[in-house]
Amino acid sequence: MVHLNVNKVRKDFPMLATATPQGKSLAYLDNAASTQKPRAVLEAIEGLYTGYYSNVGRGSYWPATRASQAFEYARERLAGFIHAASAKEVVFTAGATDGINKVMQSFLRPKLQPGDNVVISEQEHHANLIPWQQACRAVGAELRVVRLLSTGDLDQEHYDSLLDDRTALVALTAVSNTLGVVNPVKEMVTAAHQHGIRVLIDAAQHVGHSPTDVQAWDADFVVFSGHKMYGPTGIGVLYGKAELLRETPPMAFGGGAIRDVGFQETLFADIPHKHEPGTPNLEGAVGLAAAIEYLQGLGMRQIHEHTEHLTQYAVMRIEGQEGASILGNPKLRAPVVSFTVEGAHPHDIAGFLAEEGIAIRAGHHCTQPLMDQLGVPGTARVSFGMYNVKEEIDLLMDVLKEVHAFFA
Amino acid sequence: MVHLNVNKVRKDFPMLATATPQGKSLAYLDNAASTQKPRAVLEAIEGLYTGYYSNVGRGSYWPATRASQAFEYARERLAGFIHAASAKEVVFTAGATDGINKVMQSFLRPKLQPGDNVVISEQEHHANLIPWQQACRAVGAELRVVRLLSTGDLDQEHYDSLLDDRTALVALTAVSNTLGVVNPVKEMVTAAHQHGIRVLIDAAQHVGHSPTDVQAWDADFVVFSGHKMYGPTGIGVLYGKAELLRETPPMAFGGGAIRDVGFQETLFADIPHKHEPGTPNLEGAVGLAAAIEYLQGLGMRQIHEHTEHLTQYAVMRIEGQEGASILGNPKLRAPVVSFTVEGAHPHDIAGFLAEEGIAIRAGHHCTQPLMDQLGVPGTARVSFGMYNVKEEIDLLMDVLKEVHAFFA
Amino acid sequence: MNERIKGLYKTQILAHSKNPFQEGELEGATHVLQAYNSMCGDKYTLYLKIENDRVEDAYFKGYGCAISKASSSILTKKSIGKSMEELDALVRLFLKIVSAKEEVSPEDLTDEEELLAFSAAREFPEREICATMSWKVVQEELLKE
Amino acid sequence: MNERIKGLYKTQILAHSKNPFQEGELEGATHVLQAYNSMCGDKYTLYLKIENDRVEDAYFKGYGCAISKASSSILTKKSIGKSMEELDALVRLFLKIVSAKEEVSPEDLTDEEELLAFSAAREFPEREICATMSWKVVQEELLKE
Ligand SMILES: Cc1ncc(COP(=O)(O)O)c(C=O)c1O
Ligand SMILES: Cc1ncc(COP(=O)(O)O)c(C=O)c1O
Repeated sequence: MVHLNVNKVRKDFPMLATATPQGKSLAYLDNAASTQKPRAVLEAIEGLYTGYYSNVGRGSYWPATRASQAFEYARERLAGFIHAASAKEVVFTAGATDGINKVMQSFLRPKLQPGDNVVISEQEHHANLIPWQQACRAVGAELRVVRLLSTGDLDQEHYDSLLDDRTALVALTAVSNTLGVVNPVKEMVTAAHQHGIRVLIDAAQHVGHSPTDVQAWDADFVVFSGHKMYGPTGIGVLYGKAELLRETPPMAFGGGAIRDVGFQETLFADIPHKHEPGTPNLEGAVGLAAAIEYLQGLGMRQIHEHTEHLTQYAVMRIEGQEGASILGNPKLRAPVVSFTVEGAHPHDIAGFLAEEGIAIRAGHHCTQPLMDQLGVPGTARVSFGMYNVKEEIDLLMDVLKEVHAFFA
Repeated sequence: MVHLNVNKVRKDFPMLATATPQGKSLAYLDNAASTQKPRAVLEAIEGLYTGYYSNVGRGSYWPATRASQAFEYARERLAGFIHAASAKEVVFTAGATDGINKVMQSFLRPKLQPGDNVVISEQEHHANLIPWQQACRAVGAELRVVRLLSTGDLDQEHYDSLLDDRTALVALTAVSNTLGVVNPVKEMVTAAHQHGIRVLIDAAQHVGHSPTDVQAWDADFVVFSGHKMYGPTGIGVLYGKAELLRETPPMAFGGGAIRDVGFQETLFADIPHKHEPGTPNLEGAVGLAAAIEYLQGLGMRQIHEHTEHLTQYAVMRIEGQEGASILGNPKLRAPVVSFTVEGAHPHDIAGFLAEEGIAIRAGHHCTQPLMDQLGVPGTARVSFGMYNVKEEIDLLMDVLKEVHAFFA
Repeated sequence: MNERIKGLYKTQILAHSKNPFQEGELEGATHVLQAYNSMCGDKYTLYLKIENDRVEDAYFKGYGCAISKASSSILTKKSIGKSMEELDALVRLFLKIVSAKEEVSPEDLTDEEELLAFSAAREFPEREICATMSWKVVQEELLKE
Repeated sequence: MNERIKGLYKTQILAHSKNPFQEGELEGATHVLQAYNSMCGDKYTLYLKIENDRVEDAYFKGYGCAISKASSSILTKKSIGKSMEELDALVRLFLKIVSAKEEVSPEDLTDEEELLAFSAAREFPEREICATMSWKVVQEELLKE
């Protein structure tokens, strides 16, 4: 396998050449929050607005025909990228949060009964927790939460014990955005399917980092966000099995998603359009397709391998730092490492690092209940993208050492 | 008042310099569907991704602080542009359709009772019709539809007769996207308020064309889309009076919109963040703010005046064309004109025009029930933006004349 | 006036669109299909009466441009009397005639004038859907059964 | 190591954050306020006992960085014994001391060391919110009543 040429990759990302107001060059280690964009994404957006922009799916003039083509081409690109059986299974959303809320509103809510339950895990991001929590509260259903083992891995026995014939849905993250745990998605989906339970996978932290195959997972719904996979903000995908998308009522209502409208009645269009009312985010779709082409050009396996090496190195270095401790020690780790430093509050750690141009995240990472469970108010978190290099980790460690000394 | 320098404006829009695959230069007359983008919007997006991109509202490092600033600055710009009392009243959405669906789900649905009614008009775009229709059907409420006069204006007496103490909401377009009718929003809001009824205004066709003052309207909710006001796709605004946004439950659930989360309970953040869970569309917000700055630099009154002149000229010319007839003759007209040509189906008209590089829309314009009401299967529609010129209308008329001759 | 686009609207097509064959509803239809072009909103209902594996009668009704109307007219007219196998062959032939991707020239595919009238659609790929919308729904919903 | 950022974490601040005054809950508080920084999740509860227009006692409890903790500590410590008017003046003064937009130098505003310790926040505008989050909630929810 050819390795990733990181120096070449770095040149494709204009943001990596920026410097902080203090003149430090940026070491961007907050990729779990959002990733930087390659120039190809910018060029695609510029190409759209200077070359063929128009509303999608309605006009029969050029450039409307060209714009519609670009939109459906993006959908096909996405379908290929996640190995969907058909482009019809790809619904564009505003992001992972939007996708989860839509499944909650249109798929879960109409069938959720008092006494039913929804199973999630202690790892869930607020986006994959609060919608289910609020649906359960509204209906009188139960939210069941799969426990963590001390490694951070999910307790599979506990998971199995939570599934029963009143389970309306399992909603599970593929990767913990806080601990970096990679969950055994396929096995967990299989377990749920044995009870006839549908499964939504939150792949926000997965799709940009490792090859993703929704059919191999056999997941029923999968959501993710463009901005975490080197694409634009404001766009995301809800994958759903065709039969499920067909039987689910429209996720919202409006133009372009219908076949026939009277004042008192509406006949809806076929999937995916039925779930995409209104003018779609063409800019987002075109930008995301460009990001995917860029990723595929480099190779997802190559990208995965590169960030995996960085992560192993970072874990080793942080473990070696006096006063520092890593949270979680999972079997499989995504490029995400959470840690604390004795005596120093995570926000102070991040503040010191920021002064040197090193961007990391501190706080609860939108996983407050997980923090409560781990008994920490927050963590410092580094997360890697395809453009990060070992030297950035060395720089991080130099400053962490000083932070420890300063606050100890 | 200084007039708009259209030739200068045209140079700011790269799309206007493009040519169709047949080598005709583009005459873009489908601005009610979507508008082209000035270079300033592209530059703002490029500036973001090459200069200060990061996730919004979480990180305390540069560039996260800078990105968050840019997002809130965009919100303030929007608030100023529509004369909101406070930036807290501006909730970013994915577009007008998204905003309407959110108000339907979170504001209307929880309180809508069987026997209640929702009042809309015959002019409504599907986006401001189907959500209310489906909500009414689900609950057993009544959808009441304000009739048109033969001019296309709304029948105000009929409107008054529909309002009663079971009216849960009035949802009304400021401008008909099909007939170009400009509705007396302020008066209609006042009438509803006299019954204590809240009013949502669909301003999708208003905001980019005329000065908009939500406080002068005294509207309770106002929605619109960025892409129809020279801004990016995938972004829009839901304006709501602060007290209403506060009392409305969160429009969706996820990260960044909360103060405190446990597995079984959540305490939500203050407005507007409470209604904006998930990573926001920073690219969209920054691009839209740039569009607004551009519009304000030219002057909304100037823009309005320019398109008004074009519209008057177009109406005169189309009326003078044998076989052509304009639908509607409203008191006040936005830059939108629907017409038919004897013997020629609207799609054939559009096809002939497209061949000459003239982009117009044919069909039902996402107002199918209005078409049924008018007794036509569809119309041809021209709609003007600030960059259109009289010569484009002359070209249009030359081809229309030939179309008439060909199909007659 | 532009000759290229006029080529699309051959006399045949114009005539068919103004005075279509087989326009109307068909009582006793065994199959009722909906053809819909979401791009522009054109919409036809096709009525077919199929007995003993043969199209006994066919009508169409709906709303659309001259191309889509003429093509629905020809479709219903030509399908009458055909066995399902023959109809399948006809549909395949027509789709080839109008497809910009087809390499064989229309004239080498057929010499039926009413079908050849649509061959100019090859030069208007964005109108291919107008020419084929009714034919495709027959293929997808009737012939794949 | 970087001296600029060390300037922000003056000895006073570090000491306060490690051993804050007035940390804990206050039974019999007449006012309980929530200070929350949505940017980073820092969160404090402020407990004040106000009687006869005077702060009789004040405590804070919560979670946040050294700057926000030290500033909450100083806030509660300094507010004890103050009348509402005096508290108002104190809050205004503090907000000026840390504001990058204020033109008067911190030293010309006050000579209280515990307040001046925060003046370096002027050079870290992105941290101003850490220094002020508790003070602002007092201003907005208590003093504007
Ligand atoms: C009057 C009106 N309302 C609502 C919409 C829907 O806007 P969007 O498709 O951007 O959500 C449109 C435009 O399509 C419109 O013209
Ligand atoms: C695991 C996980 N799920 C969901 C989300 C929400 O994604 P977004 O904010 O793009 O909607 C995130 C990121 O914030 C995440 O890390």
